[in-house]
Amino acid sequence: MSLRRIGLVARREVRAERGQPDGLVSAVTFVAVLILVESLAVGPLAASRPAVAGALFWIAMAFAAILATSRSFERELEDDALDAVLALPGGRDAIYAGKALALTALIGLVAIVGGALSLLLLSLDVALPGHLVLVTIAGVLGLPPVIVLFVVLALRLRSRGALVPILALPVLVPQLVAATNGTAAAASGDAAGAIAWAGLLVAFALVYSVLGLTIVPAALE
Amino acid sequence: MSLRRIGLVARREVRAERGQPDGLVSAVTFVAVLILVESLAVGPLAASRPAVAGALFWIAMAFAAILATSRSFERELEDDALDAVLALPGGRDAIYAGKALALTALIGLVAIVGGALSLLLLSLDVALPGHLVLVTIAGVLGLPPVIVLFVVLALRLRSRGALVPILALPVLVPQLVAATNGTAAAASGDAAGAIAWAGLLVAFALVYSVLGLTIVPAALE
Amino acid sequence: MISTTAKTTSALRARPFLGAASIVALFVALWMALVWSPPDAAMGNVVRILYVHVANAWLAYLAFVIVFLASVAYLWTKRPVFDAVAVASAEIGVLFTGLTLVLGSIWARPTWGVWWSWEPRVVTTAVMFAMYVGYLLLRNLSDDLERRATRAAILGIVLVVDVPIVHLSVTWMNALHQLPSVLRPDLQPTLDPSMLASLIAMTIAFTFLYAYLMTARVDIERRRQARVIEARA
Amino acid sequence: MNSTASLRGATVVLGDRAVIRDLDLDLMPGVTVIRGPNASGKTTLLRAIAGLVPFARGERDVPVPTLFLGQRAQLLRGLSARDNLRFLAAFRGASPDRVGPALAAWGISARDASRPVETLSAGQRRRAALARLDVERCDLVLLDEPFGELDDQAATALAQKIRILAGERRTIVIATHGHPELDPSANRVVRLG
Amino acid sequence: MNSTASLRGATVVLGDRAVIRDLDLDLMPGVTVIRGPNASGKTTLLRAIAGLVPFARGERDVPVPTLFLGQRAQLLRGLSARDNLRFLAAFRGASPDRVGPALAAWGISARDASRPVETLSAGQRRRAALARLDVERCDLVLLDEPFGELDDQAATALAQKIRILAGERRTIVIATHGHPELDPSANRVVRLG
Ligand code: HEM
Ligand SMILES: Nc1ncnc2c1ncn2[C@@H]1O[C@H](COP(=O)(O)OP(=O)(O)OP(=O)(O)O)[C@@H](O)[C@H]1O
Ligand SMILES: Nc1ncnc2c1ncn2[C@@H]1O[C@H](COP(=O)(O)OP(=O)(O)OP(=O)(O)O)[C@@H](O)[C@H]1O
Ligand SMILES: [Mg+2]
Ligand SMILES: [Mg+2]
Repeated sequence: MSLRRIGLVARREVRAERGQPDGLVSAVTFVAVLILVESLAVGPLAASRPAVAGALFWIAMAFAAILATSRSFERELEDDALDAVLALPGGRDAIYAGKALALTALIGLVAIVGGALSLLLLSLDVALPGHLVLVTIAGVLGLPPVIVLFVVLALRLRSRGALVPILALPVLVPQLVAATNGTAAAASGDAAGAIAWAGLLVAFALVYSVLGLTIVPAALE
Repeated sequence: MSLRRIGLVARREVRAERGQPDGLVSAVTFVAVLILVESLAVGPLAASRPAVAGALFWIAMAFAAILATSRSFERELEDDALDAVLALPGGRDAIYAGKALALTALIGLVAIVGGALSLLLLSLDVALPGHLVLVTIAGVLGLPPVIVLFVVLALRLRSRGALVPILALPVLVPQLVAATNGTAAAASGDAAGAIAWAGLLVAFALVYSVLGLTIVPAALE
Repeated sequence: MISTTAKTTSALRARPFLGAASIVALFVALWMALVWSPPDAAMGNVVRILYVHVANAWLAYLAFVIVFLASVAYLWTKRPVFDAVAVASAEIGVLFTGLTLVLGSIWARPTWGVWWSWEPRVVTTAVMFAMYVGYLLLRNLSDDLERRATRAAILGIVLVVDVPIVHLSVTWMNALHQLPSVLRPDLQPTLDPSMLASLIAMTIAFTFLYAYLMTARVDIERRRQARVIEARA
Repeated sequence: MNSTASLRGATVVLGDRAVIRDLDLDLMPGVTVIRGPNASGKTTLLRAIAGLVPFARGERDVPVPTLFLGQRAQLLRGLSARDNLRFLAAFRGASPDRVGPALAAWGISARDASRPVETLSAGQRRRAALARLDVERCDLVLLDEPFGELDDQAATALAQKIRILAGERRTIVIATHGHPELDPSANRVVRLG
Repeated sequence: MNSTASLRGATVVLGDRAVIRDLDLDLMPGVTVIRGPNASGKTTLLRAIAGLVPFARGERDVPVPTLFLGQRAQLLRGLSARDNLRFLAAFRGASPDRVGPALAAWGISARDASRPVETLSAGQRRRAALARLDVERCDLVLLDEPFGELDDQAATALAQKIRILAGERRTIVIATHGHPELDPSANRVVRLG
């Protein structure tokens, strides 16, 4: 495992995204639209309860991350671009971490914009903004390790478009619940709760990262 | 416009899905998982209010439809398969209606299973089951014309994975709201309301179908 | 590297005995559950569902832990027999998780007054069910022996994280569901002795049933693998 | 002799450059070979004749049934080669019964013909695409590097097929590198770039 | 002479059939040509040597830096040819400064080199892939139908490049149809199927 190589994969990813600068813009817009539509459908009153707002926000984030990761790997399959990386010495090991890193950066940005938008649209009051940031960072860290793992598992399979959410969403349930509760805790001023939930999220992120780094190279083809 | 050709495109679509019989299974599982996770995150109490349950159900349906359609067109781009159809006499005209037809069949099935599951999981009481069926049919009819239209418009554009939901969801808001209200009306025994909403949905379906049939052939490349 | 014969035959020989053992054990356990043990003070005879319910849930755990172990063994050794064990156990696990959900819902009707409740253990069980349906889907979607086995093994390892979550979910959030009364963290059961005995008997009987089903299903899978291996030779 | 199809002042712009500019082209029965170095616009020209790229200026007049076989095989994955070809035939109103024999004639066994196309080798996919020549039997045939990925035996079969089509007075347009043997018998060689 | 790389008893199964069965292969410096009809397993063999397909049985021993150029160009879309090649070079520890001159030498103008690869023509993409030969400079080079889509000039350049690499005692494995001129100078011709 070489950090330099992981960095190179992440940079390539970001650059492919930037060559199409709309990638980020559309991810942000996507989350915004999703939050809007969800709030509208659920009803603004229900949606502005911190727990519901948090849940909607995190579901939107999970979806955005799944879409972005799937897109990134579909792009690799076109013209067998992935083969070039896998055939490089150390390529197989670097790709999981590199993609996860790039995805973390992407959805981190999306979280900032989407989060600000949620707060604004739903005029939520946040008792502990610092803790909210902490929970958000922890929640963002938790998504990529799981999602990249499942996208790799479903790679080249038929119906993978549906398979990835089927596999990833149930596994993400504990994290989504933790992130939602953490968000609600931070909003309502429960400092200890927010920190506990953030800690749990970081623990999840670590467990899945280790799992992914260990077993993903075997699945890559 | 030849009905036979539209039927052929729809059959090809279904067959490509069926070569993978799990395509349908995974669509159904996807909706089930989505409903489960959404209800869980929003909180079961909030989720079992008919309006909220209906909203979540219809959002899940819209997403499933978007994913299925995007997948279907991505498959067409691989190895330029779409070119073969577009180069056929009448191919450009048949593809919109054929895809929309196949999609309607698919999400119709998904709606049956997903709907039954929602009713069960959220232990909803439905005052007017017949009207609920009517609203559901109308709602299902309304999604494909819009979604296929936007997937075609975003075809070959970079970032299309995020672009389609961005374009389609806002346009679908009226339909999602109508479907949600119709569902709630049928659940609470408001027969006139349910029929009115169903009518509105059918009107939407017609308008977008005509629009799609007229402008899609020009947009296809 | 691909040896098909040795282990399969020993399992084949054990199968009739496992079959007989599970039938006998089931009869004994049913008698204990339905006749010998007393009705519950609060629930009356409805309590008797408990024995099957808990044994069901136990099998779900057991099956998925076995999937996990077989998956690790497969990635380690790449021997197809472990893949066969993993599918077999996953299918049985999905079956019994499904039964837990259905029977639990039927039981919930008289005891909680609803078919379905959004209660942590019930929901986490449903989520676990969805996960392993996903596992079976992934298997069905890939048709190449080695690739499928590798991917499924990875998934089998990742998903096991949910088993402790299901079991401990009741202690995290207080809820309708009973706190663990048998497999308690402090290992002090809080149950009437005759009920506890019936429970243990049923659990043992179900475990025999699991072993029997496993030998049968693993055998089918081994044949299937052998056919594929032969077809390519 | 009347032309089968023609372009008048055709200009095709891709991105920010005119790949084809003010091209007049009359296609006659027999073989037309399009030659030119890489990136000279051969693929773009064939797609223009097939009506697959919009024109910035100019007219396209293609009144006859046209079969365009592109640089890629144009087969939908998830579907077998047989189902792909049957669909295309049925859509055109050609008999789908010709598909089986045509695939067999191009060396795709019945077993391979019923597997999803993504599990075929590159050459097999190309052969399956070429089998459309026998099924759809159009008057205007556009072939973009049809010899790519073919082994010698299939390449010989294709060369012969082209001769047969030319003998039937069909109009065949071929964009290709190499294969200089095509030029003497062609009734026109168009050079691009 | 010692072999650069070798397979022992290699068996590769795709779907339900053994595409390569119990193959022993020693690759020596110089050119090895792999020949065989379509679907005979040439691509699969090269991917097996490159370590891209799992073996059902057998061993693979490839101790030297390897460059695998596949039947497709392996360039990531969204990225320019230049960025693609710079990434691959940097990953290997080769100097990314070689990328510009290499692309120019293979006939990709600076302007085309900085456009997203999906807007290049098929032959341009192939040329960009071949430019990796000049950038990554590996001891073992695997080429899968490298002449596909190339015009005559590029094909000549490639043939010459192969001669140069062979002169440097590198090991070159080429799967191809046609191009019989390769065989006499090859130190081995492997026939499949
Ligand atoms: C793997 C998951 C599950 C486990 C391990 C489990 C375990 C148990 C145990 C040990 C009890 C008896 C508690 C006692 O009396 O001391 C119990 C009771 C019960 N369970 Fe479950 N259960 C599971 C899933 C479910 C599900 C999915 C449902 C419903 C859909 C359900 C419904 C019930 C009901 C209705 C009772 C009786 C509760 C009462 O006495 O108030 N269980 N369960
Ligand atoms: N994913 C797959 N599943 C099943 N079979 C496959 C798969 N990929 C390739 N095959 C089969 O493996 C065989 C060898 O394919 P391969 O691509 O190696 O042939 P090739 O010699 O390179 O052919 P070509 O000259 O057409 O490129 C073919 O019969 C093909 O159908
Ligand atoms: N989508 C696009 N956007 C911008 N330019 C494009 C696009 N598609 C093709 N081009 C450019 O158009 C020119 C002609 O491409 P075309 O594919 O027609 O060439 P060709 O003669 O078929 O080449 P080859 O022999 O390599 O197949 C090339 O310079 C290419 O870069
Ligand atoms: Mg071309
Ligand atoms: Mg090949």
